[in-house]
Amino acid sequence: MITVTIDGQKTEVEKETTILKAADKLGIKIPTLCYNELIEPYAACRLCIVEVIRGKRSRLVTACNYPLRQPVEVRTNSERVMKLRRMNLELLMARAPAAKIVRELAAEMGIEKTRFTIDNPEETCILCGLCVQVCENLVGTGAISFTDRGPDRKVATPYDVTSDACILCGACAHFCPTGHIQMTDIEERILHSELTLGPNTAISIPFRQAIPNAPRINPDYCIHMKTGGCEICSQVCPKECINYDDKDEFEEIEVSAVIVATGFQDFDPAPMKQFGYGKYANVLSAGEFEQMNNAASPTSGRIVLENGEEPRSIAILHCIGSRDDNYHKYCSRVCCMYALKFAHLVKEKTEAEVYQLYIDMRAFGKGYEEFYQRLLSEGVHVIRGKGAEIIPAPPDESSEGNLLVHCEDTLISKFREIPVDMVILCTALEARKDAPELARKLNISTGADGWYIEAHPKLAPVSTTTDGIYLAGACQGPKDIPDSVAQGAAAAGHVIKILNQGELLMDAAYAVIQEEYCSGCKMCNGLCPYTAISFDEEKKVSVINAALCKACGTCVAACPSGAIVARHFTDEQIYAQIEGILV
Amino acid sequence: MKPYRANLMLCAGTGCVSNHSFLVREALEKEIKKRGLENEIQVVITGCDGFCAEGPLLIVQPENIFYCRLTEKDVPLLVEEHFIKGRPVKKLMYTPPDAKAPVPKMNDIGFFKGQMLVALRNRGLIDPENIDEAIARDAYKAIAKVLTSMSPEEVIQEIKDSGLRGRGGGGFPTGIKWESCRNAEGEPKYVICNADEGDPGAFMDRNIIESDPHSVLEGMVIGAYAIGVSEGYVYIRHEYPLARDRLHIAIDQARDYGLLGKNIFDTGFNFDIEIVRGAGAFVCGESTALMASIEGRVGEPRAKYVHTVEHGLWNLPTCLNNVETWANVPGIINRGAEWFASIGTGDISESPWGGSKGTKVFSLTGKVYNTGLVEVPMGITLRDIVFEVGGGIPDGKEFKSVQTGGPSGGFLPADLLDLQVDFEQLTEAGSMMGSGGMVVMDEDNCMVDMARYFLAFTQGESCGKCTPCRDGVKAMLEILIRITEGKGVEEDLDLLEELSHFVIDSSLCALGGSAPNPVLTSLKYFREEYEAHIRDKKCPARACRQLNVYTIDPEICVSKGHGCGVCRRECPDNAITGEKNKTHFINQDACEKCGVCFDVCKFDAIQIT
Amino acid sequence: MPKLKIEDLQKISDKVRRTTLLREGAGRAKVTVHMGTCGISAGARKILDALLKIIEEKDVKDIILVTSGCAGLCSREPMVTVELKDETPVKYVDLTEDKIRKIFTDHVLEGHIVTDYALAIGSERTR
Amino acid sequence: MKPKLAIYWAASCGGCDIAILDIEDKILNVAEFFDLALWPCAADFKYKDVEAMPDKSITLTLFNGAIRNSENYELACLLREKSVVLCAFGSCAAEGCIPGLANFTTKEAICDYAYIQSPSTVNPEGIIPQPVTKVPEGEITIPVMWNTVRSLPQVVDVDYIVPGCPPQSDQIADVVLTVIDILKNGKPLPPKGTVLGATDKSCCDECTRERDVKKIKKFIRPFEIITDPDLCLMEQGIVCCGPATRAGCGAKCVSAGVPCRGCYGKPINIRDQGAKMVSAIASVIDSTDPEEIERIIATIPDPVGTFYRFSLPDSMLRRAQV
Amino acid sequence: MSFEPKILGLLCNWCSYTGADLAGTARMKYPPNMRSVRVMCSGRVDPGFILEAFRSGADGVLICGCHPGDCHYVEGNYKCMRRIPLTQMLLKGMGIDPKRLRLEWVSASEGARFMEIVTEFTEQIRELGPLELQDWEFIPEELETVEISEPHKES
Repeated sequence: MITVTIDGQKTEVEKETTILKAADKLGIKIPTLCYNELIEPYAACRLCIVEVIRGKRSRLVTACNYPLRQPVEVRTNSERVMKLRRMNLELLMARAPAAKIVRELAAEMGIEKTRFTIDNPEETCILCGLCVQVCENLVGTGAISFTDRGPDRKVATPYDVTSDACILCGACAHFCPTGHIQMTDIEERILHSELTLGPNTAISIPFRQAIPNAPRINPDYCIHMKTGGCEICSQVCPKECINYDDKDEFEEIEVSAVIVATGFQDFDPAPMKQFGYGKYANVLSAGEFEQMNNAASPTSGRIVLENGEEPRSIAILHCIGSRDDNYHKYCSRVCCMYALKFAHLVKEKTEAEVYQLYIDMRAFGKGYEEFYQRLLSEGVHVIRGKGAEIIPAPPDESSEGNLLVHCEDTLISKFREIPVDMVILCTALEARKDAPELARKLNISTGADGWYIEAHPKLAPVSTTTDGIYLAGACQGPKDIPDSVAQGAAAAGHVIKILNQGELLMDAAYAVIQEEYCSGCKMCNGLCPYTAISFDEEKKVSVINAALCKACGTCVAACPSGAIVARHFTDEQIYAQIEGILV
Repeated sequence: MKPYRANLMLCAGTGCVSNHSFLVREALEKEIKKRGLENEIQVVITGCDGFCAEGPLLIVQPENIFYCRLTEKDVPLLVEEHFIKGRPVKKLMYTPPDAKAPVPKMNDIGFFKGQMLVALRNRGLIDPENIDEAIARDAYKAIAKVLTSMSPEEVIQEIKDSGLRGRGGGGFPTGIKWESCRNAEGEPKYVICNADEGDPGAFMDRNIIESDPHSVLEGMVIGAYAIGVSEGYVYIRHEYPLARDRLHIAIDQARDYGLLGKNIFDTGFNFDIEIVRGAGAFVCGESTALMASIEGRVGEPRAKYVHTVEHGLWNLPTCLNNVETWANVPGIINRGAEWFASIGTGDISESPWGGSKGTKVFSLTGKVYNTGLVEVPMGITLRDIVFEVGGGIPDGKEFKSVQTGGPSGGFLPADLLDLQVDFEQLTEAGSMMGSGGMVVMDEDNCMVDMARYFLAFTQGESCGKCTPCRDGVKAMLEILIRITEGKGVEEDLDLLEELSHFVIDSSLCALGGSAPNPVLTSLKYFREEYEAHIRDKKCPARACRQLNVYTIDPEICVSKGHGCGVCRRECPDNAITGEKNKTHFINQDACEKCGVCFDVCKFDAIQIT
Repeated sequence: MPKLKIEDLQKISDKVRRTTLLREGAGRAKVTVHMGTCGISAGARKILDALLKIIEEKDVKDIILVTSGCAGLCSREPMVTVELKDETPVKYVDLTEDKIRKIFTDHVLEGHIVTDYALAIGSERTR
Repeated sequence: MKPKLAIYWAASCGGCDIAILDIEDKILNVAEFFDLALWPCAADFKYKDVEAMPDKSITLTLFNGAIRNSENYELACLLREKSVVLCAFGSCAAEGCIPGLANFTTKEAICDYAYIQSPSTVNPEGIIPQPVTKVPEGEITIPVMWNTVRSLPQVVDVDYIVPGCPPQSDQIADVVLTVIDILKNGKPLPPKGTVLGATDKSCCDECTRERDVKKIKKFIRPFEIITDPDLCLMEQGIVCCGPATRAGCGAKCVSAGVPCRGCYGKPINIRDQGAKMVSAIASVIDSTDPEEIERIIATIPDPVGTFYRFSLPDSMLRRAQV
Repeated sequence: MSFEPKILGLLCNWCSYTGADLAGTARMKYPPNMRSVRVMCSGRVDPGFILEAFRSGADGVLICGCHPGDCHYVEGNYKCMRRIPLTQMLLKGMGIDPKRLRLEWVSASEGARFMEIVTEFTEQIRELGPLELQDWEFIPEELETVEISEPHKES
C-alpha cells in the first residue's frame, strides 16, 4: 500500500492505482474530459494534469493514468496547474466553441472568451477519443476511428461512408461528453422482430408464455459473447444476476422409471416443389397458420396475408406428406379435424371463402362428425381431391386470388383451378429425427417409420419391452391431444404403481449360480450388460443379483463348469427339446 | 584478391548519388578498361564521406588524393593524367574558400582534420555492400570477443563505464537502459534500432547505415547479448531507399556468415534482425509511437510513466536506441571503455549523467561552406564546428545563429559560439543535443521566419492526440504567421511565451514538449527582431517579404540595365511599368511583395527598404 | 557461404587486408614507375607488370606502387624511383625485368641499395 | 481268502500302472489286503487263469486304457463278468485320452502312415499287418484294429470312473484305501457311476492364480511370452482348459506355468468338454466387429485338437467325419 | 422322393421368433424342414446345443438373433456373433461342413426376410445331402469278415 497526500489530505492506496482514483477516494474532484472508468485511460485532453512532488523535484503528470508507486505529494490546484488548465480550456473553446461542457468548465475557471482563432463556430468535437475507444475496445466493433493527423484530426468512419460494421448500439453517442454524436435510424438496419417468435435483441424473454419467464442472453446477438467486450448489461443490472459463463450442464439423476413423451415433428413440405412452400408468399404450413392464430403472435391472432391485407379466399390442402408413397404411407390421423378447425376459425374471423381439398374426411371421434356437418352448413366448400399444384396467379387485377390451386374434383371427375389468396398445407406428423438415437440410449426399439415400438399394440400400448420405461403421446405414433393425454395418464399409472409398490414384480425366469459347482473362474463376470454378476471374495464364487438379471442366458452358455442354471431355460430342457424335435 | 596498386574510393552516399556519382563510376570503369588498367586500379564505391557540399567525391588511395565535384566529363582527363602519367589533377582538387592552391591530400582538408571518427570509422574506406571489407576493418571482432569471453553483465558494465549516452536526442545513459531492460520481467525481449530520423535536414543515421551498416548490426548483436534478446527490429524511414537496401544486403550477408540467426559462432546465442519500414511520420521517431507502428497500430505515443524497457513492444521489455548509439558500441568493446570515456567532457564517476562522452555526428547545414556530415568529439566548441570544420560563412556574410537538435532545437546566438557542445551545456542554453541537426544562419536569415518555419514543421507532424501540442502549437503558429505578415501586436510576444510554456509542460510526448524551443530561444536571444516586426513592421533580415517595400533605383535600372524590363515581364501582379531604356516603376498598391523582381534583376536595381 | 567460426573471421580479414590496408596509405615504401611517353615506349609497362607479379608472389602488403609521368631522363628509361619510409628516394635506370626483380628484393624488401643499377640518390628540388 | 484285485491295461501308455506304484508305501496295504489276480503290465499273468475264475470273483478291477482293438474289447467283457467292481481307471478308459485322438483320422490312414509313409520305415512292398496271416507254420492272428477308439463306459457297464492322465498318486491311494475300508468294514459302495478321485468343481477351484474379468484381444502360445506367475493364464491370452475340466489334480500343470489341457475330463454338468470350451472362450473375446473376431479366433492354435485333446471319443460326435 | 433335410432353428425370442411369428400370421409360405426352438436370446445358444442337434440327426442348424445393437439384452447377440464362427471352426475340424451351421440377424418386422432365409438354407442343405455320423453307435467289429493275407506267396 502507498501513502499519498493530495492537497494536504493523506490516504493509503494500492500500488499502481492512479492519482485520479486516489483523489476520487478523498472526494477531491479533478476535471477530466477524455476519461471514463470503463475504458483504459487515453490521456489525450491533458486537462487532468496535476503537480507531483517527490523530494525537491516536482513534475507535471496526467492524473488519470499516472500509477502511484512511491509515496508522493500531489497538488491538484497549484497556481501552475490552474494556469495550464485555463490555457487548455481556452484552446478547446477555440476548437469546439459549441461544446457546452467546455464552456461550462471554462466558465468555472473564469474564462469567458478565447484569444485564439475559431475555425468552425458549430464544432462540438473535442477529439477526446472516448467514442473511438468505446467502439474499439468496449463494444469490440471498431466501426469508427481517428483519421488524418495534427489539427486536421477527426473522428470518422472509413471513407466517411456509413459503416456497415456499426451495430447501432449507441455506445459512442452515450459516451460522447459533448453530444457531438447523434443516433439516426436507418430503415433497413433496424432488427425487426421476426414474424414467428418474439423480438431477438441480445437480451429478451423468448416469448410471453416462456418458462421460466425470465430474460436470457441470445449468444448470436450478444456482443460480449462474440468479442468479450461490452458487459454493459452486467454493469446496469442492480442485482448483478448476469453470469456470462453459464453453460449447459449435464446432471445424472437416478430414477426408477422413465416416461418417453418426446412427441412428433412437423413434416417439412419444402421438398414437395409442386406446392411452392417457401417459394411463393402466403403458402403456410399448418404450424405457421396455428402460430398466426395464437393471440401472442406478432399479428396478435389476426389472419392476414404477408402484405397485411385480409385474405379473400383460403385453400386448405389435406394429406401433405401423409398417405403418400414417396413420403409417409401412414395417415397422420389428426389433420382432417384441425383442418376443419382452421376452416371454422377463418369463417369466424374473416369473410374469406374456404376450400377444403381432402381424400377422405376422417372425422372419427366423439362429436367430430357433427362438427363436420356444422361446417358444411357454414358454407365451407369441400372438394374431394388431393391438391395437385399451386402456381402464382397472373398479376392482372381481375383474378380473385393471387395463387391458383390445381386439383381434380373426383366426385364430378373434373379438373378445377381455384383462385385463392392463401394456402394452408396440412403437413404430416413424422417421428423426430433423433428418435433412433434416444431409442438406443434407452434400449427400446423404433419401428420402420421411426415411431417407438410399444410392448404390445393391444395389451401394452404404453409400456416398452424394457420394464420401467413407458411411452406417451405422439412419439409412439401420430395421435391427437385427447389420445395423448389418455396415454400420458396410462403411463403415469404404470409409474405410480412402481413408485409406491416399492418393489418390482419380476418374471420367473432368471439365472442362478450353484455354489457347489462354481470354481470362481470369473469367466462370467465380464459378460453381463446389466452388471448382475459379482464375485464373492470370501466364498471365492460368483453370485448373480436376481433383481438385475434379465434371464438372457448368455452367462449360462458361457459358464465352462455348467454352474449357472437359467430357470425355465435349463440346458436339459433345451437338449430335450432339440432331441425331441429332431426325432 | 588481386594486388591493386590503387583503389579509387568513389563516394556513393545519397548526396553524391543524387549528384550522379553512379554515372561517374561507370565513366571511370569504362575509361580504366579502355586504358587496360583494370588489373591495377580498382574502383570501390563507399558510403558517404561526409563532405556533401563538394560531392561527388573521389579519394585515390593509397595516395590519399581528394577529388571533388567530379563529373563524367572530367574522367578521361583524370585517368590520363593521374593514373597513367601519375600526375594528380589540380583542377579537380578541393580548394578551400579563401585559399588559392588546392589541398591535394584529404587529411589536410580542414573539414576532415577537425573530425574524430568513431561511429563513422569505416566511412569512405570500405564498400558497404561487401561484408568481407567490413570484416577486414575488424567488424564482428567485438562480437567474437563478447560472445566468447564476456558475460552479459560485463558487457553492460563496459558500456556504463564508457559513459555512452543515447544519440537519439534524449541522452539517456545507454548502460542503465540496457541494465534495466535486462532486469525487467517478461519474455521475449526486443531491441530496436530507431532509424526513423524524421528531422528535416538531419542525415546522420542515413549515412551511418549507408557507409557502415555492419557497425550498427554488430552493435545490436552485442546489445541483444547483453540484455538477453533474440529478436531485433530496425525501424527505418521509407524515404531512405538506398540505406534500406544496403541494410538488407548487410543483414543477408551477415546471416549467410552465421553472424545473425541461430547459434552465432556456435555459442548457442540466437539473434536475428528484421527491417520494418516507417511510413514517414516524424512522430514515429518517438519510442512509444515507433513501437505502436511496429505493432501495426496507429503511430501515436502513450504515456511513458511505465518505461518502455519494462513494457515496450507488445507490452514486453524493449530497448530502443538510435543508429549512432548502436554504431558506437563495437568501438567501445574493441578499444575499451576507458578509451571512449577519454573522449568528451564531464566526469561520470559519480553519476552517468555527469558527462557527455565519445563523439557526436552532426549534419552541418545552412549557411556554411562545408555542409555535410561531421563527427566531432563532445566538448568541441560551436565556433570550431562552424568555422573550422564548416569552413565559415560563405559570401562574407555575418554569422547570426546556429540551431542544434533538429526542428525542436533552440537558436544559439553568436555570443554563445564558444559554448562547448555537450548534453548539459546545450540544454542549459535552451537548445538541446537532439538528433544532431545543426543549421547555421547568417544575417540574411530572419529569426522570426525561422521559428515560423520550424513550428510549421512540428505542427504538421503533430499526431494530434493531445490538445496542447495539436491546438497549442497551431495557435502559436497562427500568431507567428501574423507577426511575419506585419499584423503582430505587442501582446503576442507574452502570449507566445505563455503558450510555449503551456505546450512544453502539458504535452504528452517530446514532440510537443520541445516544439516551442525555437520560439522560446528566438524570443530570448533575438527579441529585438520580433519587436522590429511588430512595431516597425520591418524584417531586419528582409526575409519576411510581406514587410519589405520594393522600389527600383532609377540610375542603376537605366545605366546598367538599360530598362531591360525583365522585372516587368516577371511580375505576377503587373505592378511594374516602364519601357526600354527608361527607368521602371513599382506601383506599391498592386505590389504583393512577392519579391520576384528582386530575384530576377541581374543588376540589383531593386532596393528593399 | 558457410557459417563462420571465430577463426574464419581472422582468415577473411587477412585475405582482404591486402587491398584495404592500401587504402589507409600506410605503406612502408613507395615505388614509382616513370611512365612518361618515352618511359612507356622503353618498356615501363613490362617493368610495372613485373613489379605487380613480384608483389603478388611475395604477398607484400605494405608497398605503394605508383606510376608517374616522365622523370626527365628519357635516354635512361625505363626508370623507377624507390623511396623507403623517411629515407631519400633512389632512382634506378635502364631497367629490365630481372633487374627490377633484384632491386625489389634487395632494396625494397631488405633495404640496401643496389648501387650498380642506381643512377642517383636524392630527389630533384622542387620549389 | 483275500479279495482279488485285477489291474489291466488296454490301449494305454502304462502311465496309470506306474501311477499305481507311485502310491509308495501304501502299496503294502494293498498287497496286504488284496490278492493280485491280474496285472499283465507288472507280472506275467495268463488270460486263461482269469477265464477259469468264477464270475464276480475279482473284487476290484482297475481297467486303464481305451478300447482300440478286439483284444481290448474281449478283456473288457471278460473282466466285466469276473469282477464285482469294474473301475475305468485314468483318462484313456474314462474318455479316450490321447489314443482317442486317432478318431480324427481313419484306421487306413494311420496304418498307411505308420507302416509306409513315416520317414523311418522302409516298406517298399507296403505290407500292413493283417489280423490273420498265413505262414508256413500256420495262421498267425493279431487283434483286429478298430476304426474308432472307444472309451470303456461305451463298451461295457462301468461302476466307477477315476479320471486323470494319470490319476494323481494321492488320489489313487485315497480311492484304494476307501475301497479297502468299504470292503473291510462293509460300508456301502458309493452310487454307481460316481467319479472318484476328483471333486465336482472345475480346475480353477484349486488354482492359486489371481483371476479377474477376462477380455481377450489375442490368443498366444505359452512359449511366446514369459508368463506372469500370479495372473490367470487365460487372461494372459493362453488357452487354458482349466475352467472346463474337473478339479482333483491340485492344478499341478497350471502351478508350473503350463496351461491345463483338460485331462481330468469334463465337469459334472457338462456333456461335451470341447463345445463348452468353445462357448466359454468365444464369450470373452473382446470385440464386436466380425472381421476382428475372425482375426482373434484365427489366433487360437488348433481349436479342435486343443479342446478335445483328452475327450474326443467321449465327445458328442465321438469321431470326426472323414 | 428327394432327401428332406431336417433343420434345427434356434430363434431368439424378441426378434427372430416374433419375426417368424409375423411371417406365420402373414400367411407366408416356407418349407417345414426347419423346426424351431425358442431361446430367450441368441446369446443363450451353447455350441453344445449345435453338436447335440447334429448328433440327433439334424442336417443343418440355423441360429437367428436380433440385429447387432438391437438386442433386447444389449449385448446378447454379440456373444453369439463370437461363438458361432469358433463353433464352425470346431465343426470343420470334426469333418462337418461348416455351411451346415448358419447365423442370421432377423428383426421383429422382417417376416419376409426370415421366410427367404429358411427357404434358401433348406435348399442349401438339400444340396449338401444328409449328415450320417460315422461309427457313432458302438458295434463290436468282430462281425466284420476278416480276409486272410499270405505275404509269403509273392516273395
